[in-house]
Amino acid sequence: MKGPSMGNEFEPKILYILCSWCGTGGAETASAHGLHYPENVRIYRVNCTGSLPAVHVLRALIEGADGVAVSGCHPGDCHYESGNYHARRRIANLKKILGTLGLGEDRLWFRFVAHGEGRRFVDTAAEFSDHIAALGPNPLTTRKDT
Amino acid sequence: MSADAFAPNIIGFFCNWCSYTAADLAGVSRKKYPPTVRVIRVMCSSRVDPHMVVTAFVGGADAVLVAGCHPGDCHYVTGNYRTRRRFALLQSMFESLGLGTERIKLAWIGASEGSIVADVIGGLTETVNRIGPNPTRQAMFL
Amino acid sequence: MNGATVAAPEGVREAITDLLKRGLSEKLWDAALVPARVPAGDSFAWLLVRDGSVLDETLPLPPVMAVQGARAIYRLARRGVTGKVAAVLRPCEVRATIELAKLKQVDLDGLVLISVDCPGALPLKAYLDDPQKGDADFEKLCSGDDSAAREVCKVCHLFSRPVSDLHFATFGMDSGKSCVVAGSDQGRLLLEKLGMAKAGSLDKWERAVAERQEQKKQARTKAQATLSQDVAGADKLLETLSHCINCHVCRSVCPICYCRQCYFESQAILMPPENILERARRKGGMRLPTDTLLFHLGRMSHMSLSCVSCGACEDACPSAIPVAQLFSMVGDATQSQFDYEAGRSVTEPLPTVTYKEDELAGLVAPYTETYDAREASP
Amino acid sequence: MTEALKITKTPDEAIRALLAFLLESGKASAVLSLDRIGQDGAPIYSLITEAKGLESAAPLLPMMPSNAGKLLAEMTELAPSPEPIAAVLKPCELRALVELKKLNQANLENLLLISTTCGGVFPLAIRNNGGISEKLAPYREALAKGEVADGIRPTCRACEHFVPYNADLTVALVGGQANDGTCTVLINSSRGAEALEGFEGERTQAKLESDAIEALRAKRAEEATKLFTASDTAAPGLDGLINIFGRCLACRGCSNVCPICYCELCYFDSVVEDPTPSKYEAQLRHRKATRVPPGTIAFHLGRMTHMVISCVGCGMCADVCPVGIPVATLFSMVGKSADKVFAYVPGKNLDEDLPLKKYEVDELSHLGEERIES
Repeated sequence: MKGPSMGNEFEPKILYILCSWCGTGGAETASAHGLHYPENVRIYRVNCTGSLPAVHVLRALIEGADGVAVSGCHPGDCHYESGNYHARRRIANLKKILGTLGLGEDRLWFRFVAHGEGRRFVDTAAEFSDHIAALGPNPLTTRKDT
Repeated sequence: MSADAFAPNIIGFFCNWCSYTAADLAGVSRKKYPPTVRVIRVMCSSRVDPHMVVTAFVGGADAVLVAGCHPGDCHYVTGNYRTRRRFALLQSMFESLGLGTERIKLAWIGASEGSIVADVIGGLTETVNRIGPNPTRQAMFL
Repeated sequence: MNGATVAAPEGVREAITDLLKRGLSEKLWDAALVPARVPAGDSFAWLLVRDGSVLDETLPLPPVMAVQGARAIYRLARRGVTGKVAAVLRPCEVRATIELAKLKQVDLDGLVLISVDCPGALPLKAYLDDPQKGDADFEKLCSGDDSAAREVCKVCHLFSRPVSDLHFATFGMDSGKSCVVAGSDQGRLLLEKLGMAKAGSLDKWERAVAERQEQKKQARTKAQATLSQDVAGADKLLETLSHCINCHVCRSVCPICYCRQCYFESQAILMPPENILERARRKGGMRLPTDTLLFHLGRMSHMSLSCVSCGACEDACPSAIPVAQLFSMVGDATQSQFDYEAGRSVTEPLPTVTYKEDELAGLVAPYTETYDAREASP
Repeated sequence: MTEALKITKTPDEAIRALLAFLLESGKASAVLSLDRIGQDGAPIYSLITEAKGLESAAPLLPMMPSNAGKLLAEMTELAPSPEPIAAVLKPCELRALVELKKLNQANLENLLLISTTCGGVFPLAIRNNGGISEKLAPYREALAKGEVADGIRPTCRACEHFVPYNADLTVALVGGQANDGTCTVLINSSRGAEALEGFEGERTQAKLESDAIEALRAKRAEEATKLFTASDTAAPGLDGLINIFGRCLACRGCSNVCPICYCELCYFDSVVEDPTPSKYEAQLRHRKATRVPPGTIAFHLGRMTHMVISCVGCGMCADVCPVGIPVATLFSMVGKSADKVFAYVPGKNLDEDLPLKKYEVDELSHLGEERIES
């Protein structure tokens, strides 16, 4: 399989944060259908995107991730009713902080993926990986003075 | 007593086994001593962290008394030796800070020494009467 | 708009003190929380005053903001107060108090919030160095020359009329006069009880405030654009934070950072040596203490939605980092996306506790149905 | 006389070369050293894992952005370091580390401790207005002559423990050898000897004590007397304390940077000490007014009872204080006299228990026995 790194020395490190109901379900569906996602994408499962602490995203972006994507249930589908709405606000907040400080709000993505959407999950992983590859390395990950 | 007459307010930390028992005894044997002390019973004098003495002092107590068993008699064998070291630290601190050491006192009072309770409280009350109220009692910027 | 005109021949501070005294003697409140010069004369501290005679030694609207008023109220009224307490605050202190109330850290019952038009405050360190000069500088500040003011004060557009119970209007008023404006039912009731409910025109004040607000807003936009050029981007941001020594004083003086124990001082970020060595090895080295940038960004993610741009953090920073300007810029950005303004209203919910089902459409990365990595790559 | 290594490089270069040698030879997996970061060259401690990372390092810079003893303790608090780490610390930082070890807050295994005879450090404030570079030449000159350098922290001026205890290697900075382009490193332990094996330099015997050190010790003692008897902080009494701490913001900066204050949550910030309405009522019973937040003096004196016995006088607290309270002067003054009571020197002897952890049956017999005749 061609990865985003083909013909390009830079292979981004991607953290893909998935909620344990829909996002992870999407990944499971993908695997049941034999779909592949890029190997540079690492999955991090949380119970609900609403329970994802902002600090975890920040730490990933400082310590090594070139990009962080977050996927939870579609609006209205949250297992905990409103976790994804809160997550959306929290991610919006984080993106705003990163953007205001010029740390690249594009390095953080938020997209809903449902349990059955294996194709969408795989596409998102690949698309985000390509997107980050085009952005280039995250300068924070190599800085000693963070 | 007129409203502005000064009544010393002493906080006493008494260990359960010796000093508190002695205070009981003093009462039972009708020893007379001034009603200036508020007793806080602690299981051992070494339960008294130095900052408790500081808190009482800064909170406006005219004197703070720590009373425990005589050296060698501690119910927990070594507690009062530790109290002694802590108190030495407190004394040294109060001295260095110019707060004087008259308002803090350590006393060994055995379970049978009801009369010493009266002596110690009487003596401390006299000291406080002599040096006057603790200025922390009214200070606003603490 | 109307308000009660009070004579303030010696300045608004005296008018406030008089009001506090009247309130105490007429049992409208049982105590007052008001700044007073400390015995050494070099700074100010909050006093909870029970005895009216002490009020002569207090100074509402001091030249510096030593302890942020909301922080004082947090320590006073977290579990409520006995009776009623009237607190004299700067507008940013009122706004922070409102945020703390929404964060359930201050019980507003029993508090009477009194505010005053704020000309700004001086940098704390400059004042400590020379209180006399500081007092003179503050006089200048009051007469409109804000060159000596703190950077965040220079661009503060929320200097007047917070959601307090009573507000002393001074800007644009004839000298020797001030106006007390009620901002709540409690305030209106108090003015009635004080026999101060009679009407006086506030047109001049409103015009002056609107004009100043416009100026400050422009200055704010400009200052933030300049700041952004100086600090945005990994290089510049880390350069800005390079002198940070992780003392966390910025957080401990912040009125919004109410946590008894900060996440960034907890077990959660305490790592075993293997972890630290591994992280250092990955980058060839690591500054210590660890997680300096994470602390600042993380703190932003925790409190910037409630940041009132009071500048307490910058005043306290031992390394002269423009923390307040940084946080205020980020706070403006994060708050505006939710159309929120910290401290604007007690009833408006915090952005983090509410949501709309249909919002932030632009945030969610649009799904390109046809996207396929294998096809996209050459 | 002690085993020593004489290196024909300036101390700064020699130590950087040594650290590089340790990293390259694998004798150390990482090095803790002062670093200059950013364009501004901010002095900040770094854990460096690659020899090329040492280019910006300034291991001997007379600055203390954090107490390195605290840094090492935070790093090894959960477990000893699995790999060897070399650290360059000032003597008081090393003493802090030893105190923290005694308080079970640090693990010293696998640490190679390199220290220096210390001329003191400059206050953090100097980096905010200008720089350190122009101060370095006069500083080194004073050091060579055994004089008290200008502009260093007040507690450094009064520090008599500038010859390190418990160091594996000691770099001689005070005295004539400091400015002649050579560097003498004294070897105090077998770990130190192993570390130096294979490193360029001439093996000799050297004596650390010199006239310059004697002279400095005498001058520092003089300065200590001066500092601790200065009218504004010596025996201040209650009024004096209120004057000193009146401007305190209760920011806890002093305890946050204090190496000895290791508690994750300070007692004075704990729920026990929360001010409640009834506590305010108690305060106001005898007072016309009371301060908010309450407990300024109680916090400082309370903190003193908790840590002053281990105070190493590093001066971090005063440096970080946003309102310029001479916390360090006061605390090291009190600490010094408290330590005298127990004949204790914080951080000097690893095997000696903390004074409040032990006791003698026959001591302090004057306490508890005296009676006031009534």
